[in-house]
This record gives sequence, structure tokens and C-alpha cells, in this order.
Amino acid sequence: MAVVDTVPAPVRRRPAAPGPLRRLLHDRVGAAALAVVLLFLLLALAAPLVAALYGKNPVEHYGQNLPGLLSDGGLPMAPNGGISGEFWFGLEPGLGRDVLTQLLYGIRTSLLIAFAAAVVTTALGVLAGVAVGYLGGLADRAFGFLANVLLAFPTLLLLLALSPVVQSRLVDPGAAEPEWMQFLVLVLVFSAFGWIPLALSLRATVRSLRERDFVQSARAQGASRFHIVVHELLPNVRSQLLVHATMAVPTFVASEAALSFLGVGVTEPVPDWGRMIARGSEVFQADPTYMVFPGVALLVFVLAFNLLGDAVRDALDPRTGGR
Amino acid sequence: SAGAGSTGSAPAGASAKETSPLTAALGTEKESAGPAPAVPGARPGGTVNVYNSVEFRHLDPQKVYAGAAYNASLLWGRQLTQYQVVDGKAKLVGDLATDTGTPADGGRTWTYRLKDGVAWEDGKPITSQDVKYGIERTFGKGYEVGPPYWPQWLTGEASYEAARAKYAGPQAGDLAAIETPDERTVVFHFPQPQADVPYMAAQSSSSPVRRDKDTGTDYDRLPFATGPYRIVEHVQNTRMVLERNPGWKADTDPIRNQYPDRFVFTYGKETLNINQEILAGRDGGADATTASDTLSPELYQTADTDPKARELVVTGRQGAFVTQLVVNNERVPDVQVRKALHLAYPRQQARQVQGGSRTGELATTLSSPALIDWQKYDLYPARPEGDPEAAKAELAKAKQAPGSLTYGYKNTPNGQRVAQVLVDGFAKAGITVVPKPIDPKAYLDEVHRADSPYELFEETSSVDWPTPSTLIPFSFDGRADGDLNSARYRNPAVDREIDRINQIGEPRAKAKELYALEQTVMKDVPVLPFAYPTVNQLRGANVGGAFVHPIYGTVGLSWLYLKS
Amino acid sequence: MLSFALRRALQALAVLAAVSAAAFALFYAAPADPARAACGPRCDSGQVAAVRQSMGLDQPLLAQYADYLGGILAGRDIGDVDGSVIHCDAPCLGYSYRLHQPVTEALTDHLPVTLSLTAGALAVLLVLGPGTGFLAALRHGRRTDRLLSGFTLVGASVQIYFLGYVAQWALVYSTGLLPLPGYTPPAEDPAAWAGGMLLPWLVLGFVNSAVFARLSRSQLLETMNEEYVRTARGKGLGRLRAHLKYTARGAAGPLVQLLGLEAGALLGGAVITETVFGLNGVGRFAAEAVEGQDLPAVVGAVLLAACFVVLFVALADLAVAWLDPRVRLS
Amino acid sequence: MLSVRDLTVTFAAPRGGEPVTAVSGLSFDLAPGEVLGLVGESGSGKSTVGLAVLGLQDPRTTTVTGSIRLGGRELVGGAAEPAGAQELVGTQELVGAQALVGTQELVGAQESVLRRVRGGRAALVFQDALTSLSPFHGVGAQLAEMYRLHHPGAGRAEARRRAVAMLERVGIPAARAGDHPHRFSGGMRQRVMIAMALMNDPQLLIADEPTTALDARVQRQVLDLLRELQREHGTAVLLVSHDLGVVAGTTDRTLVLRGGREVESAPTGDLLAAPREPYTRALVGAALGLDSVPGSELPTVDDPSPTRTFRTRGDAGLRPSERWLVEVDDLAVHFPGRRRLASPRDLRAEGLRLPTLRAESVRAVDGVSLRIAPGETVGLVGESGSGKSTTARVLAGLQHPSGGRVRYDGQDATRPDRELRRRLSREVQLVFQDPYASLNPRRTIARTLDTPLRLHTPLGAAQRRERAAELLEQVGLSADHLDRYPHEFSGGQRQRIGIARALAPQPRLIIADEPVSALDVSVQAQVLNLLMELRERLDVAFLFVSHDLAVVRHFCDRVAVMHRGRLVESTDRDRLFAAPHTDYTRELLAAAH
Ligand SMILES: Nc1ncnc2c1ncn2[C@@H]1O[C@H](COP(=O)(O)OP(=O)(O)OP(=O)(O)O)[C@@H](O)[C@H]1O
Ligand SMILES: Nc1ncnc2c1ncn2[C@@H]1O[C@H](COP(=O)(O)OP(=O)(O)OP(=O)(O)O)[C@@H](O)[C@H]1O
Ligand SMILES: [Mg+2]
Ligand SMILES: [Mg+2]
Repeated sequence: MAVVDTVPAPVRRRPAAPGPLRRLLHDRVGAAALAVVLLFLLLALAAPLVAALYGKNPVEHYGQNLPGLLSDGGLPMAPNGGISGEFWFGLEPGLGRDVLTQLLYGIRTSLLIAFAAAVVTTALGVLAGVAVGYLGGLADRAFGFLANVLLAFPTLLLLLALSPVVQSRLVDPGAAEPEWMQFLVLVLVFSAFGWIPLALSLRATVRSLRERDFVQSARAQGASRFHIVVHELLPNVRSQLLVHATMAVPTFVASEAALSFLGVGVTEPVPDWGRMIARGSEVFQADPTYMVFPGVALLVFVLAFNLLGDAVRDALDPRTGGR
Repeated sequence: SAGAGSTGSAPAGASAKETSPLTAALGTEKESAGPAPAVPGARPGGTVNVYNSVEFRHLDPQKVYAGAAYNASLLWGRQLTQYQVVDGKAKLVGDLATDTGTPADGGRTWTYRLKDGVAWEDGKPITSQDVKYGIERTFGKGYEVGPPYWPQWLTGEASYEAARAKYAGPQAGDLAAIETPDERTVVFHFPQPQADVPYMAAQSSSSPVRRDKDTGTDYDRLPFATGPYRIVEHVQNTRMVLERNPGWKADTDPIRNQYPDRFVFTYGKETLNINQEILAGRDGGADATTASDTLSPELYQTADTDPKARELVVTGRQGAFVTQLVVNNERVPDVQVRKALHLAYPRQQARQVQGGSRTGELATTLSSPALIDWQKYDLYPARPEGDPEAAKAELAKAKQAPGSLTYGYKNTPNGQRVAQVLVDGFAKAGITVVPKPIDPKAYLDEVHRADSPYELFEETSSVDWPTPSTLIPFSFDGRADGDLNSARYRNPAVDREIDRINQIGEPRAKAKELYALEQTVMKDVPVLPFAYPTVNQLRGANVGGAFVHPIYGTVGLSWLYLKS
Repeated sequence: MLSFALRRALQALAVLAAVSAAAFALFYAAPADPARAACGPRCDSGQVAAVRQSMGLDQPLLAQYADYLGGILAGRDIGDVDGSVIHCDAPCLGYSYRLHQPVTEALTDHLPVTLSLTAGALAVLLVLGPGTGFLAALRHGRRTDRLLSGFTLVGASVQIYFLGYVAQWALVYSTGLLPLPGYTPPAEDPAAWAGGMLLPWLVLGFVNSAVFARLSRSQLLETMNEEYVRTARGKGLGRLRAHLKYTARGAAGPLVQLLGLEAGALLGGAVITETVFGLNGVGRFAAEAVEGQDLPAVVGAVLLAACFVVLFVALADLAVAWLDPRVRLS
Repeated sequence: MLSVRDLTVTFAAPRGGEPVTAVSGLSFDLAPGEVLGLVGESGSGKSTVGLAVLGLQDPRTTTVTGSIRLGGRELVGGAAEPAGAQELVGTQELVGAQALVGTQELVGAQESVLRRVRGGRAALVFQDALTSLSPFHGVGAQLAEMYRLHHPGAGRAEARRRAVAMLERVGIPAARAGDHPHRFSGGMRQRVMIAMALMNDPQLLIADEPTTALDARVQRQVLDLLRELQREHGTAVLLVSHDLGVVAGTTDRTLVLRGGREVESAPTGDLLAAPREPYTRALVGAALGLDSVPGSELPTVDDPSPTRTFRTRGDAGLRPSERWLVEVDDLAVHFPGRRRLASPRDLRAEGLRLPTLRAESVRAVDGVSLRIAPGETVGLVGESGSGKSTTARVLAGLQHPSGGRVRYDGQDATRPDRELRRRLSREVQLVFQDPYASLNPRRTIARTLDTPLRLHTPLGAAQRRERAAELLEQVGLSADHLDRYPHEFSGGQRQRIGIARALAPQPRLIIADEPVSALDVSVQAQVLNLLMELRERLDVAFLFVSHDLAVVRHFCDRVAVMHRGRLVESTDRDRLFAAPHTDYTRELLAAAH
């Protein structure tokens, strides 16, 4: 119970409290998933170090600058996407950059954006969904209105229409758009829309929970709305929340890739998984290898992350005991 | 030669070399008589599917102003003159007219006579009034989208607006500048000498329109046919069906054939799907061709390695287009700096990230090899992969170092990659380039507007017909605004020269002078030529007669037939 | 229930008004100039101005919007580029200068494709999403659970344009196992319709199913421990039936809510799927309209999508209330 | 009929703690037509036995060993399967069942076997009626399903008819068969549960506290029904109850449980008359009759002969210089009923022609006026469904009245301002009738108890935990229970947690809705003693909703009687019990004796 709680526990814990963390670590799959997720995070943090040891960087156009690596059409000459002792994961078709370092630095971009957006949307979704579901009445109607308007608006079209405005208004013409600005814009856009599905589905749950006696009882005791929302309702929607949060990360990585594809995502030369996959699908028939690395990396990450989510869910549910 | 005929398998880049392959010379009256030279091996019958990812913007002949639409509209529309294509070589001949026109008065008066037996789809003959009415329409409201030349030339005004102030279209009455002494004769009177009238007469805007069939806006959907086919069904954005036109007589038409029974256009499929369907040959894919969609980059490898697929690729030069890296001369006024940029330009790498030599041949000139009497020249030979050392030497001579240059590019994956190449390549010569993505839709506005902040940007330019008349006088006239003169090149001497040459009424003489002027301009390196682009399109295995039209730059539909 | 439906309808109207206003403002305020696009690259500024005037884009934004709303309610006359006047009937969403067609008509042309796509994809999604989620919950913690979860997660981590492309390549173009994706009106040839839509259905359903699978799994696990489920088993109901009838019902609320969202969003936002499979539906229509800066068409498509979202979200609300009688409709 | 040998039930370690052995080494037999009473203090494992017989515990957390055989005839060579841990579900063996016609081993039996037994041959009445009924289905449908499950040939209409008939037999009008459980009162839900269990005329009925929420009259009616069935079909009944009166009147034999072990087992008459074990003796001694001295300390198992007498308020009513704590005037609560198409007959009666949607509202409370003085204890009695809980909920501020006025300490409490709301939430506490439903399943007991302490006391975190432990001990639980979740408690334990929660902020008024209904006599006595002590020390007022007249008589100063939403009588305790005014009250009293 302790690890995920957002509120400080008011009561002294039993010293040997076998918390959910321990339950989680006992679960073999959960522990493995945790390890994989941590590994990815570690790699993201240590990307410069690893790149330095390996002796390549993610921006240099090796394939274009050194003869004999890429064909006239930009495809790696060596088989398997140009994998060699020199370039462990091969070369990027076209620009001829090193795939391994791109992949490493790409973790940073993709995961930073996805995590940030997931955190923001989950927080917003939870607050809005639970609060509104509990309060009902005017708040509910206002929320319903806002959610419907936002939902009804096709995000993709909006992005296409708006991103140039953002770019032309906010960025000085003589300067390249700074990385953080791209990140920020993406996170904001994802956040602006991403919280609604969670909020709506939580609202549905909370609506039925709020008529239950235990909520009524807290009300009768004079618990504040905040208390009811945070302490009584939240614990009961935790697994729903977890599902959303863990699904949000891969979804955002994928959406970010789709946006890169449409030219409103992260632009070159910032390394990015999404864009790598998009590029990979372009050259899939000619150079499938290039698709494999970011594709598999994303898949492994998503799987691990979701299995972790499952394991945490199980560890948190008081009613499903140890297996 | 460009568009190597029906085999269509000539490897890219190898076909167009050194001098112009094009004899867009004016044909004689005899050459203008029908019927069109038969396509070897062609047989009549069947339905050809034409796949096009997006609907043509316009079908109204006076609004059509794009190569692919010109090309397709040959199926149902005829003009005064048109290009006869034999073995990939184009020759301008009389189409509705008996010849390419007779100039008089030093090019101020041009006379056309219509052929006998030319008729509308309902069988009524095409008259000189129909031709006149069609050209009058180009003055009308709503026809801004078409070329401005008839209004400008016929009124002698430099701007389209001013021309329309003088005459506002058929609603405003009769246009005196065009005479129709009889049913068959059209006489144009121009205030200034005009050398390019025969070429303009081949444009879609020179198509006749019958006043009683002019449905206004709806004419853009269902134009009344004069060509070998007529449109029998058209659901916008979805489908268009063409059938043989009973009013068309083969022996009046020296250009077009009428082999298939029907053409069915399908719109709204994604390019990649279209190409894959044609390659797979399923569900009508074997009988299909594209009208403007080119081979998707995803399939380059397949097209290179799979012999069956390679068969189906039709390759040719994309009309008279030239891709160039435009330098904003106002912001980079120093010739030395521009020259340094020219030398450092990593053209080969930039082409490599876009698909390599398949996409085009590196360019050294402002004009395209597709123009008549074109000659290759290379004023400042540069290494294709860029020559940082030479560029640095050139920079040393500059009055002032360029500082950092902003490169505006269309924000597409391809655009981003090219930007990376340029940043990398120019950096080797010590030039800092800051890439700035621009929304593709707003791109032209953004780079053309008066206070545009970009020093460098890419642009593909083309002339309107295969003479240099619409190149230097339009794009490098210091008096024109950024929309036309996107390099903001200002050279009074050049401007004077333009005015002088414009007075020449004889096409070939005029062209010669213009080529000389081009080299004068190119000495100042106002733009950095990049490539003469190549198109690669697919045709179905059962489709014969496919070649890239040397003028219009896409697969010509009027010559297609089904092999079985 | 009745008053709820009425209130929902009113709210929906308000939402649509807000969406249309927002769409109008946003798209008209974007930097790209539709008149320039309509005119073509060789136009000089004078020509562009003329085009702008005939398209009515020189009017103040509010006036344009007012005209637009009026058109939806009562139909209106629209000036064409050449100065002639076109009448556009009552639910008039404007006139597309690009297509020379009233937007309403253009949308109805493309709608059947998108409807077919969505309906089938939803069916696939329901089987793959809640279906696998249910199985996984039943086999909680065992290998089936892990396998199923993994399977649907793969869907969550691939992108539709990649999967769609690879699937077409593998199943259609190189092996010919499946018919070419494409739309045939079901009235014309049901078999061809289903055949042409099969792959899009599968891919779209699969890609979107993961979130449902996972949500239903966790919701079911949650509800499985309720006392009333135990009662049901005490009656002699089998595990499966007890869970189907009681647990599933208890777990359905959030799922239905999400499903409503998804259905609306699928209808409105099938851009990528339609693009990938070359289907000429509303999504692609909208994308092309954006590309061609065909503002009336863009706003029309947005409104249509909004209608679907609003409709399905409201239906989901109703369904949730029906599923759980304790929920009071407010 | 039923033979239980060496039954041991262990719950897996909740979050790493010690495993809980709820039942150990229990053996008993039950013959056809026999009624066995299972008594014992709250938490002694009674419900666990019932659930184990039908194999309804979660197999992942529960280990059941021993043997449970269900059969029509005497067991042959009934050597039980050697005790060894067996998973209840999923184990393939069917221990010795094939050899014995009609006899089935239920421990480790296959799911399909259990499925046929459950609800058909053996039915179970669950203890917690609200949470045990599906909130999503109408009660009629839930009953009909029970029938159809075991009569595959029966049609829908047939099942429906039987369901409605059965509901009527337990006193629920046919018209309400379509309603959802949350629209029923506690006692009505309990009767629905009973009706459900009786649908298939089971051979074995396990009834877990079936009558806790029923007033004496309905209780008798239900018990009569049970007896009737038993006569007709020879049903064997395992009756779990803490109410020794019920046990005495219904059962043939009684088994006393304590801490999961058998204490004593004998024919009921003998056992109650001459209990052998001291525990049983104490238990019997603790039973409350209508002859107790009101306000005296009650005997418990731990303290079988107390001497103390608590101070009661004596005269009901206001002392000078006091004002009423609660004044209720003309209170009405109407629930919108289900809308249905009015029948043609109704329409004709009302002179209408078009069919209209009509909602007949349920008048749960209809013009109740009530006063409670500070420190006074008012008992609220009345038959099941008469509106007691609804009245209580209004007073606690959880239900908006449709009419009437509630004043608290002179202030209007129907529309309280901020200040008053704060005060009310501290000074008025509610003990819910359905204890499980009122506990948040995702919060430990420590956290549940912490809420009122944090809100209404200035204590620090550590002190609060101590106080929570103290509260638990006061209601007879231990500090070890603090970190458990609600589902890990027995019904009576949950009820005591509810009481502890209400006591936490030291309120002035406690509205207690059947607070001791699920408690065995001993614990009930302990809780009542606690309440009386509090009353004496802190001058707490009570609105005490109960159907148990003995308790009411012992504990309350004044008694109000409700009938069909109206207050039919409100008098001094002694006067009421001596000379009831209304027929209805007389009837109630008569049923209790
Ligand atoms: N939400 C509701 N909707 C409709 N009717 C309701 C609702 N809640 C209670 N009722 C009805 O109101 C009446 C009074 O219910 P209440 O719970 O107050 O009874 P009670 O006196 O507490 O009975 P018991 O002793 O059985 O608990 C009952 O007939 C019940 O069915
Ligand atoms: N799921 C569980 N996990 C852990 N402990 C449990 C669980 N269920 C019940 N217990 C414990 O087992 C013991 C017996 O519970 P049971 O419900 O059988 O009691 P009971 O005799 O029915 O009591 P009551 O009369 O209060 O209903 C109690 O101490 C309870 O706390
Ligand atoms: Mg119990
Ligand atoms: Mg009650």
C-alpha cells in the first residue's frame, strides 16, 4: 500500500510490513519486468557514457562521409542493414548515422515525452474524473461539456493546423526550435487531450461508488471532499488508473512517432524512436533491419512496462492474495 | 531520350544527357494533319484504369494549370495546337488548327484556321466563336487559377489585374482583340509582339468552350468533350468514367489515339496502395496506370531488384522542372558567398537521402534540358559531394563572412533529412546553417513573402512551355516581387535586356538571346541548381504505350492501349 | 431517462456549436492562406486577393461564422469563385471550392466507407479486447493470462501505419491470401465488401484492442471478489457463467465509457487507417481537405466527427446508467 | 445427510502475517430433517463452516482440509480422507464418492459436482444481505435464475411465477419483484436472500444469521416458513445464529463454537437448560430477556456476573434549562418508484385515455415527528421496511427529506450552513445497518478509524493509531486487527468496527442502525455495556434502531414505534412494555414473547 500512495501515510507502519514492493519482487514476472524497465531508464541516463565507450555519436553522417557504406540510393551496402564490427546495429539508410547511438539517445526523447505526458494526463484524468464523478451536478455537466468539445475535436487535424502557428509565433526565425520547446509542445498537446478518456471512465466508476455506504459514511463523518476523493475513492479506482497509466506510455510513444511522421513531432536531428520506426517502415522492404531495432526495443519496453503494471496491480489488491 | 517510349525501362539518369533531346520545333501543316502516328503493337478495346491518389484540381480547360491535368485532359479536350509525340520526341503541331499559327506584323497578329470535321461530342462543329469564347473566359472572375498570358498579351498589360480591368470576361461583352471573320478563322491582335503564341495555343486555356454548354462552376466537373473520349460519369474525389467520343474523328487529330474503349479514373487511394496494386496486378491492377502518382520510395528497392517490377516502371524527365536551392540575394548580397555556397553544396548527399540518381540528374543550369535548343553549360564546376576547401577559399575572398544562414524547408520527413545533409555539408566549409521547418502548406507563402527571414530554401521551378521565355523574364526580373523572383535577384542590366528581348517576335531568335542572358544571370549565382528531376511511374503489366510525356512530365494517357 | 436524453441532446447541440466555432477560428486563423492555395503557385497578390474576395474570405470571421451557422439551420446561397450563386440545402456545411460540391454531399459520399470500417473494427475490437481480457482474468496469473496480455500489448506497441503496411505486404500483395483492401458498397456485393474490409477491420481492431483487454482484465479481477459474485456461485452457477453474468456486468461501466469514446473517435479519426489501406472515407477526405486548405470541407468533417463523438459518448452514458441502476443520471 | 469430519480452514497469510486458522478439527453430523444450531461468539468461524461446505472460499487464499460429505443415506465405512492440504477447486480427485450412491465428498470435489450441489441440494443464506445480492439485477430475476439453474426444463414465465410466489411467502409484495436490491430495506434484503435459498427446496439449508435484521414478527414468520419446508421436504438445516432465543425455538441440536473449535454439542434443550462447559454457561447466561433490569451491566462470557448498574436518564423528556438535541417535525421521505406503464384499469379509474408512464413513489417515511433530548436514548422499533433506516439516514444528513423539518440543537439541520455541518459531522455519528458495505474495501481498518480521529481530534498520527487500537479493544477486537482489510473479518467483527468508528470522535448523538444485530449475546452484552458506560460518562444521546425488543427495553429510555413509515407510538419504555397503545405495538410485543 505504501509505494504508490500519494498521501503520506498518517499511521506508523509496522516495522516489518511486507509491503507491495516485496510482494512485487516475489512475483517473478513482475520482478523481471521491473528490471527491464529500470534497465531502459539506466540506458537512457547513461547514453552519453555508453556512446563514448562505443566511440560513435548519434549525429554524424558516417554513411555519407565515409565511402563504401551506402549505395547511391542511400541503402547500406553491407548485408543486414550494414551491421559490422564498426556499426553494431548497422547504419541508418539515407543519412548513414549509427543506429546503436540513435537508439540509445532515442530512449531519452521518446521516454521523456511519453513519461511526462503519461504523468500529466494521469494526474489530470484522475483529479477531474474522480472529483467530477463524486461531485456530480454542475461540475459534472461542465466537465461533460468540456470533455465532449475536446474529444470531438480531431487531435490530428488540430495539430496540423496549430503546430506551425506555435512554431512561427514562439521561435525566433534565426534560431532553430530548441529541443525543450518541441518536447514541451508535444507534452502539452498530449496532455490537453489525453486525460479525457481516463477521466470519463473514472467518472463512470466513481458515480457508482459514490452511492455506496462507505462513501456515505465518510461524508457523514464530515470528511472533506478532498478526503473522500483522495482517500476513499482513489484506492478503489487504482487498478483502472494503473491500466491507463501503463497503456499511456506506449500510446504516447506511438502517437509521437505518428506525429513525427506528419512533420509535427520531434524534428531532426534529435534522435527519436518514433521517427526511427516511421523511417523504418519506409525502407522496410529494402532494409528490414533498420526497422527491427527500434521496433523490438519499443515492444520489449511496452511489454515490460505493462507486465509491471499488472504485477503492481496484483500487489496492491488486498483481496487477491499471493499466488 | 527522355521518356523512352513504351518499353519504359530505361534506367534513370542515363536517358537525359548533355543536350536537349527535345525537338519541340514547330510542325508544318502537313504534320498537323491527322491521324496520329499509330503506336506500334497497339490494339483497340478494353478498359484502362487510371489510379490517382487525389482528384485533379480542375477539369475546366480554362482553369487547368498543371502538367498531370494537362496530360489527362488531352483525352477529352483539344486545343488550337498540341504536341505530337513520336519516340519520346515532341513536336508542336496544329490540333484543332491546321497549323501552329501564322504570325504577321512582327508577331503582333496571329491567325489560326480550324480544320474541317472537328466537332463537339454532340456532333456539332467546333467554330472560331467557340475558340474565342474559351479564351474570353480566361478574363472572367474565378479563372485567376489559370495562366494569365492570354489576358496579359491580348490587352498588353503587364499584370493580370490590369488586364481584367480592361475586359472582364464574356459577361462584359465581346473582346475586340480576337477576331472571328468566319466560322473557321481566329485572328489574335496583340499590342506588343508575341513570339510564343503557338505554345500558348497548346495550353488548356486555349481550348474552345461552347457558350450554350458553359455550365459555369459545374463545367469544372463535367467539361464538354472535343477529344477522343467524353466524360460520362464523375463523382468527385471518387471516380470518373470516360467513354469513346462519337464526335471525334481520328483523321482530324495528329496527336491522340483512341485504343481503349473506356478509361476509369479512381481517386482517393493512397499512392503506396496504388503502386502495390499495379505491381501485384490484381483486381484490375494489370490494366492500370497512374496519372500523376510516382513510384513510392518504399518500392525503389523492389523496382531495382525484381525484374518483373522493373519492367513496369516508366521513367522520364519531369517536364521542364529544375530543382534549386534558392539564395535570398537580398540577405546574401555577396556573390562570393553565394559562390562558396555553390561549391560547398553537398548535392550528391542531398540526392542520396531522397533516393539517389533515380530521382534526378544533378543540374548546373537554371533552365531545364527539356527546352528547345537547350545547351548544357557549367560556369563554376563544383564537386557533386561538395568541395569545402574550394568554398573556404571563395569565402576568404568575401567582403564579410556570412554568419549563420537560415534554411527554411518543408517540414516533411524528407525535408528534415535534406536539412541535416545541408547543415552537415555546409558546416564542413565553415558555414553555419540553421534549419527551420515550415508547414508544408504555408511553405511558398512563407519563403516568398517580402520580409521572409530565410537565406536559403529549396524550390522547384518550371517554365510554362518549352522555350526559355518564361524563365529569366519572370524569375530573375528585378522588378518582380518575391512570388516570381523568389531569389530577389536585382540586376538593372538584366532587366533592360529582358525588355529588349521581349520585343522579339520570332521564337527561336528570342530563345537564343534568352539563353545568353541566362548565363549572364548565372554568373551571379542567384540560385544553386540542384537537379533536373526524374519521374518514375508504374503501369500495369497489360498496359502498352506508356511513356513519360516529354512536356507534361507524367505518363501520357492518350497513347495507351491494352495488350490483351 | 427521457429528460436525461433531452438534456443530453441540448448539451450535444451546445458542444457542436462550440466545436464548430473553435474549428472555424483555428483553421481560419492558421497561417496558410486558402485563397493562395486555390489560386495556384503562379498567382500574384492581386489574383489572390480576387480569389479571396470571391471565396468570401475577406469578410470578418464572425460574419463568416454567422453565415455558416445560418446555412446549417436553413440552407444558404453561396457565391462561387466566378461570381455565380449556388444554393446549398439545409444542413449546409458550406461549399467546397476544391471539389465544386456542397460539403454535405461530399461527406455523405464518403461516410459509408468510414461507417463500414468502424463497425467492423469495433466488432473485432470487442472480441479481441474485452474477449481476451475476460479470458486473461479467468486464468489470472497463469500462462494463458500472460500470453493473451502479451498478444494484445503487441497491438498497443505497433503503429497502424506500420502494421497495416506490413500486413498488406505480407497478406495481400506478396501472397495474395486476402483480397485487396477496398470498399464495395455492401448492397452491391456483400462478399466483396467484407473481403475488401477484412484486413482494415483486423488491423484497426487489433491495434486498438489492447487498452480494452487490459482494462477489462483489471476491472474483472476487481469485481470478481465481490460478495454477490460469490452468491451467484453459491446458486450453482458455473465460474464462467457467474463471471459473464455478474462480474462482467459489474466491470462494464468504465469499459462502456471507453468504448463510446473509441467508437466516436474511430468514426471521426480514421485518417491513418484509411490512408494506409487506401480507403476513401471521411478521414481521408478530411486529411485531404486540410492538405488542400479546403476550409469548409475541413470544418464540415470536424463537425461530422464531433457529432459521432458526442452521440457515442452520450450513448455510453446511458448504457452505464442502465448497467448500474445505482448510478443516478444527472 | 451431512457429515463433516476434521474440518480445518486456514486463510493464507494476509500480507505476510501469520495465517489465520478460522476453523480447526471440527466434526459434526446432520441427519435429514434435523436442525443443527451453530452458535458461538462473533468471529468464531461459523460463517467459515457454511462457506466451506459449499466450497465458496477463494481457493487461492484458503486451504480447506478434512472431509465434508453430503449424501442421502448413512455413510459406509466413513473413513475420512487423511487430512492433507487440498485445493478446493481444480483438484481432480473425487474422494470415494463413486462408491457411495448419492453421497458426495465436497472437499476437493470437481467444480461441476459442486455446481450441481450448490443452490440445488444445498443452499446457503449469506450473512451480508446487501453485498451478497447483485446490485445490477432485479431481485425477482435473481430468484428466478436460481430456479432455472436447477430446473433446466423450466421456462422463464414459470421461474418468474415461482420467484414472485416465494417473495410473497417471505413477505415481500409481488409488485416489488422488479426492484433492485438497493431499493430495499435491510430486513427485506435478508428475506430476499432467504427466499432465494428456498427456491429449490434444498435438502440441506445453511442459513447464516438469516434473521438478524428482522423484527420479531417477521422473524417468526420466516422461521415458520423454514419449519414448514423442513417438514415437507425433510430439509436438514444448519442454522448459524447468535440469538439463543431463535436457537432454542428452532433447532434440535446445538453446537457451540469458540475460536474455530467445538466447545460443546448437545440437544438444544439440554444444552440451554444445563450447559456443561463454562463457556456455554456464560453464553447462555448472557442472553438477554424481557425481564432484565434496564440499565444494569450485562453479563458476558468474561464477566458472567456483573454487579454494576449504569445511571440511566430515568425520566424521559427535558430537564429544565435544556433544549431538545434533535427535533424532527413531520418528516417525509419519498423515493421515486420504478416507472411503468399504467395498467388500463388504473387509467380508466383516473379517467385517462392515453397510456402514461407512472411512477408510484415509495413512501418510506411519512410524517414522522420525533424528539431526542441530550443524553437520552430513544429506541426506534418497527417491522422490517417500516422506514427506520431511512429516518436514521435523514438524521445523519445522508438523505434529503422530501418534506418536514429537522432541527439540531435549535438550528435547522435540513439546510445546514458550513459551521453547523462541521458540528453535525462531529457530534452526530451513524452506525450503518450493513457493516460490510459501509467499510471501504481498499482501506485497512486502521485507516478507516483514522479518518474521524484526524478530522475531529487534535491527535498526532501515532496517538491516533493508539487511540484506534484502544477503540478496537473497547469493542472486543484486538490491535492486531488494525492492518487488516474489511473482507478479512467476520460479520460481527465488521459491525463492531462500525461502532468503533462512530465512537471515535466522542459524539453527542449516535444514530445506531441495528448495531448489535450480528453480535452474539456475549459480545452484544459487551458492546451494550460499553455504550451504557459512554452514555453515563459522556452524556451521549442515542437513536437506537433495533428490532430486538429485549435490547431496546434494556438500553433505551424512550421507545418510538414505526409502522409503514409512520410513527404509531412514542412513549416511555416502561409504559410501552407495560401497556402498549396501538394494536401494532401489541402485536410486536406478542411476537417477541
Ligand atoms: N433508494 C430507495 N429507493 C426506493 N425505495 C427505497 C429506497 N431505500 C429504501 N426504500 C424503501 O423504503 C422503505 C423503508 O426502508 P428502510 O430501509 O428505512 O426500512 P427499515 O425500517 O430500516 O427496515 P429494516 O428493519 O428491514 O432495515 C422500504 O420499503 C424500502 O424498500
Ligand atoms: N478472508 C479472510 N482472511 C483472513 N481472515 C479471515 C477471512 N475471513 C474470515 N477471517 C477470520 O476468520 C475468523 C472466522 O470468521 P467467520 O466469518 O467464520 O466468523 P463468524 O463466526 O461467522 O462470526 P460472526 O458471527 O461475527 O459472523 C474471524 O476471526 C475472521 O477475522
Ligand atoms: Mg459470520
Ligand atoms: Mg433498516
